[in-house]
Amino acid sequence: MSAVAIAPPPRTYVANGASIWSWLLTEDHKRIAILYVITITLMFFIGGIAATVMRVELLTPEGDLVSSSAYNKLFTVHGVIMVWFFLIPSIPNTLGNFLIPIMIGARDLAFPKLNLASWYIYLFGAAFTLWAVLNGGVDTGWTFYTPYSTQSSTTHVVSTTLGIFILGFSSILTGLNFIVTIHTMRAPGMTWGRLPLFVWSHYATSIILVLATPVLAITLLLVAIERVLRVGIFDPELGGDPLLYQHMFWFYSHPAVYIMILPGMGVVSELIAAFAHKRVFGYSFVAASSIAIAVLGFLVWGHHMFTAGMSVHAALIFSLLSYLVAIPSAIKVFNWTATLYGASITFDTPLLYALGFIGLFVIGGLTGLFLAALAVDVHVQDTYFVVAHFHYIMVGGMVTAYMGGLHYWWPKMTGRMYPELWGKLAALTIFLGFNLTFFPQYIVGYLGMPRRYHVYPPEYQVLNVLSTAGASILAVGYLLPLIYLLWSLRWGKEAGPNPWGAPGLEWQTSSPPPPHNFETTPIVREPPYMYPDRRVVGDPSAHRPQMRDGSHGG
Amino acid sequence: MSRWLPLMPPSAATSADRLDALFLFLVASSALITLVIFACLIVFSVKYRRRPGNEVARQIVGSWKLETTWTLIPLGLSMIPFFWGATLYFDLSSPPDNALNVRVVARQWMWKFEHPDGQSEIDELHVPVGQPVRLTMISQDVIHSFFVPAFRVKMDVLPGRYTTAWFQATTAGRYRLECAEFCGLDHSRMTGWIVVMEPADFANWLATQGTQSLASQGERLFQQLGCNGCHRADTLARAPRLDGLYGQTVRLQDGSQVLADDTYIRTSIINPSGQVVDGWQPIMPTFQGQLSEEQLLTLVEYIRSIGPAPGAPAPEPRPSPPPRPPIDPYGGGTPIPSPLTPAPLLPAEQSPSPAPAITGSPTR
Amino acid sequence: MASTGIGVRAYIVTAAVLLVLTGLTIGLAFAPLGPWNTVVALGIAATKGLLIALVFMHLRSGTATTRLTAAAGLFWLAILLAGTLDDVMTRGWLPVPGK
Amino acid sequence: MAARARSVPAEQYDDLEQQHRASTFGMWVFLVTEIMLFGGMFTAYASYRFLYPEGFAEGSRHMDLVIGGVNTGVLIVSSLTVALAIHAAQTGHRRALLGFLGATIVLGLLFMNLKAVEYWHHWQDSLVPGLRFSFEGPLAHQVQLFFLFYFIMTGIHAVHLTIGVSVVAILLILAWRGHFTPESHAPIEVTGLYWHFVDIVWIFLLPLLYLNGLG
Repeated sequence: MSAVAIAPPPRTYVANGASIWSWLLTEDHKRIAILYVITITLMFFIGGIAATVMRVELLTPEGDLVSSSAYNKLFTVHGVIMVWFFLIPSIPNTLGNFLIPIMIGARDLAFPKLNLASWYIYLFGAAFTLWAVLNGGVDTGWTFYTPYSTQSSTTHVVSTTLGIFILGFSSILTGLNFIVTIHTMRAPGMTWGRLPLFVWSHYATSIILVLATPVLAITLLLVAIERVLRVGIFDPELGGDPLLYQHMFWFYSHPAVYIMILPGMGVVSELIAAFAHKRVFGYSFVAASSIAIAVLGFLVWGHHMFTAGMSVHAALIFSLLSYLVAIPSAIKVFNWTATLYGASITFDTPLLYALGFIGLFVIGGLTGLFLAALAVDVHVQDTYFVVAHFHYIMVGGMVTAYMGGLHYWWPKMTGRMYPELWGKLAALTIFLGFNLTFFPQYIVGYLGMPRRYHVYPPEYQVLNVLSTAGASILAVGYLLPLIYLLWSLRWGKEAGPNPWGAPGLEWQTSSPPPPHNFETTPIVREPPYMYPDRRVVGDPSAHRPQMRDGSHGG
Repeated sequence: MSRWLPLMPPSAATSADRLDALFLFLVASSALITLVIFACLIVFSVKYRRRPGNEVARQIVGSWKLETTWTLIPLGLSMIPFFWGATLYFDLSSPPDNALNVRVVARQWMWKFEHPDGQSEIDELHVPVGQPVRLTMISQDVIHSFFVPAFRVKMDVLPGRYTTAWFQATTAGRYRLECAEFCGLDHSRMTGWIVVMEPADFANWLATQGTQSLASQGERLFQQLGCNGCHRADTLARAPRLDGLYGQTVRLQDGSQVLADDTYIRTSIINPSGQVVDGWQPIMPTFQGQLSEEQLLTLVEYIRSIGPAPGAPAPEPRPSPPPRPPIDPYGGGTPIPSPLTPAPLLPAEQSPSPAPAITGSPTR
Repeated sequence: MASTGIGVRAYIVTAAVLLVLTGLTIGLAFAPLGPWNTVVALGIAATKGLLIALVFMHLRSGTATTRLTAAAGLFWLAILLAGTLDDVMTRGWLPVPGK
Repeated sequence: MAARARSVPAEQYDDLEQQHRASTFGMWVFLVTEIMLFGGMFTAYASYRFLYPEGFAEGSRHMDLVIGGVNTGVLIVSSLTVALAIHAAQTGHRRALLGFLGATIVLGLLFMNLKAVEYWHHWQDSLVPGLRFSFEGPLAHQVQLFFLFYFIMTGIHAVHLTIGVSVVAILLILAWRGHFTPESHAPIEVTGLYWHFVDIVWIFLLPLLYLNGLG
């Protein structure tokens, strides 16, 4: 606060124009991030409503609330909206957009106009998809498996896939922008070894965005062509191979899972460091494991196809490779845990989310190993076991990290503190509600309940009721932050530039930051996370670790 | 507990017990890892919370030793479920030779099963205890998936291509069959039952269902379509002989060799020019769209029935016969002969008999 | 602006070589080489692509980052091709339909 | 028309050097996405060519090798003119720059015209899947698959070339207005990278689509 009191009140990016056009035509990465926050929140609640109706329907084994056709459209809408219009852009386009230039000491991303364009492309793609949803929906599931999507479905497949095709360009431009920015826009002294882990994980995410999304684009284009022209690209009647579609789809969609978790890992690395008040243990291993995930993540898509009629040879190879990709994730978990050793931990809301993330990610990740084990996958593939697994990663992982990151950087983005008590209450509600929703799904999946079932055998009911009960708690958990965060915009306590006492560059500028992030370009002189060391306490000027454990240097 | 809140599905096949062992191993080891990590998180959180005397953290950069340890040990350990799972998967992919061969046709939204002797069932499959059952499956429309939780068996059923699954039931009873690949409107109602019976009961059940065998249905269709006009033993043959073919290796025009299995035979019927046998002209018309999957299955079953006797020595690749087919009877693209095409040149009773002594030797 | 170190002459010579290679690949396509036709044609195409990248696109004088980027594109394309064809080409290795 | 040289970097950059590095590197990253976009089609093509060698060879024999060959030459020469245009921009020869950009546009349009003629022949031969396709004989499905990939791959290539010609046309106008200097001409270099990439794609399309099944 003292810094703010001495300097004249800084002009913030928020105050930099108040008209609607100053927002809609802005090239400021921070304002674009806010635009994304608003749009993806909207999308999250659209997808959430679909999920809610589904969970209520599944209270009883009979299909008594909605028709089969409506149910099929509901899970498709839920999947399409949540995957492409919420999860993929969630952390990168909001927190990433806001923070990457600040964290590396740049005035903006390398291509600000492209950044704005990618938001409009996102809107355009969303418009296509929502048009399809409002005009009768689409019922193929988010995977658009052929030949159902090309020959059998009578719903709006083409406009939905075109919506996703368009959205893909938004993803590509965002990834391209991040990569170029991280390569060329770093402040003096900001070497690769000094990049915050949040930036490293976004760099890895961007690699996937740039390399995988074009394949999805061409695949969905082929589906649309087959459907419109009534020709056989994947249709076996005309010599096509439906498995080829699955290969090309999962070449994108498996790495896309890492698009949906890597940024969350980056957030958690920051949160653990900030509230342990400690350097991240094994910085270079955590950074390198992000890149390893980005590369290895491309080698394992076949494990979605073990029961699909793929050759046994390919299945064996993909299974082996699938185990490899688990290792870098494990490295991250071990390093986060080790970071807590010898720390000085304060339990603010963001840390609760971070700890929740680690717990849920461990469960979700380990059950991923079940799916990589060929014979086990045969039994649980396409059942609720898979549904539970990827919700542990995507909701338990990514959404939890997003909530944690949003709370941690909320004071930076808005200049206001959220109410701490409500924050903790919401974090706890989400954790409990989440586990009650999705843990029973592991069991019901192993029992043999296939996913995308509108009616189901009565012996699965008890577990489904538990799951629905959990979902209602979870819904409350997600509504709470929406309310108190909005409340804090007006009535929240002024945050000041650095409410957490964190050393990152984003905390060295005012809250909210000025339009070009820094008054003068910062010069970086030390590695990230340089918190005070107990062994030099009493000497406030020396914040460097005096002793190095092991031979590994930061 | 178990009836009100079941935790494991019933186990009614050899594959189920073997899989549960691996599954429980994974559950136990995952639980152990989870507990260790959670214990560390909780202990560290309590012990290193900020309090008087612990206002400042002890900065640790990292440790190569620890990093190497927790990279290599998980990598090594993960090879256990890989090899274990891969072995089971390989067995699940390799049906035994003595398996009962049941043909499965899936379509939106029903299952049709055909026993070797022609008994057919819809949404219900009767099988005996203790006998391996091999399913050769195909779909008439979109992708479905044959899933019996009690057997831990699942296999996608594709249009245009055969896939295989097998199981050996261990306990009599009724077990759920579910479609596990989303296939449209009534996907969740595309369910049925696998009825496992004691062998004697099964034999009784089969007897009450009596019907014409699949192979003989196929034989009749073979003649109706006029296939035997070209696929014949004498010098008028314009196409390779089919007796003794099944399970042999065939040399194709481009020099490659293929195994004459169900897929090959089906493909050769609907797309004859795709795999032209060495020494023959690509004159056969396509039967794509002319035959239902059930009809194709009967033809495949017929050609299988006139294959070499089980246990016959594996012969050399079938040689190409010297006489070249003189004419192209259809001129390429002419419509296929209707079932009313006159007089198959080979009388039915002279059609190749299954006796291996006459037809099994490919060297003739 | 960093000089590319490539002169007009180099461009013209490269273009001439590319044209010659085009003629060569078309001519060789009629040679009865069996499966080697494809190998030869793709080999020549790869040579031409490499020439364009090195000379016209200045990869020869480019930074390590640029080269790494170009190599990454090819590497990931190889992953996509290898993984997909690994399935397509090994179907039917087990004597069971669909395996 | 007053010369309006742009020698000030955009506000997020420190200097022109950084801006130039960012835009060149950005284009390379974009080209990697293009590799993957075409790569998806190449993968599908490769799978089907492996499954249906006869049909794909048969389809290839229906290609017009003269147009395909001439078009390859046209694109190679256009790559040369683009490279020379960049050279002219670097050395500040405005008239040469205008000439080479103009030549590039002409060659691009020539390619597209020849391509249109070829498409028209396929239309007359009823070889356009989904719109006008009739192929007699047992290989019909396979040949149709070949032509599907032919039209999708060359079609997307043509879309890329159209974009390229449009961008070069804009550059021509800007160059005419004296927008570029030896210090600041990144747009020309970046467009050149794109143009060369489109050329490389065609160099692979030629053997895959035209030169199969002739030997």
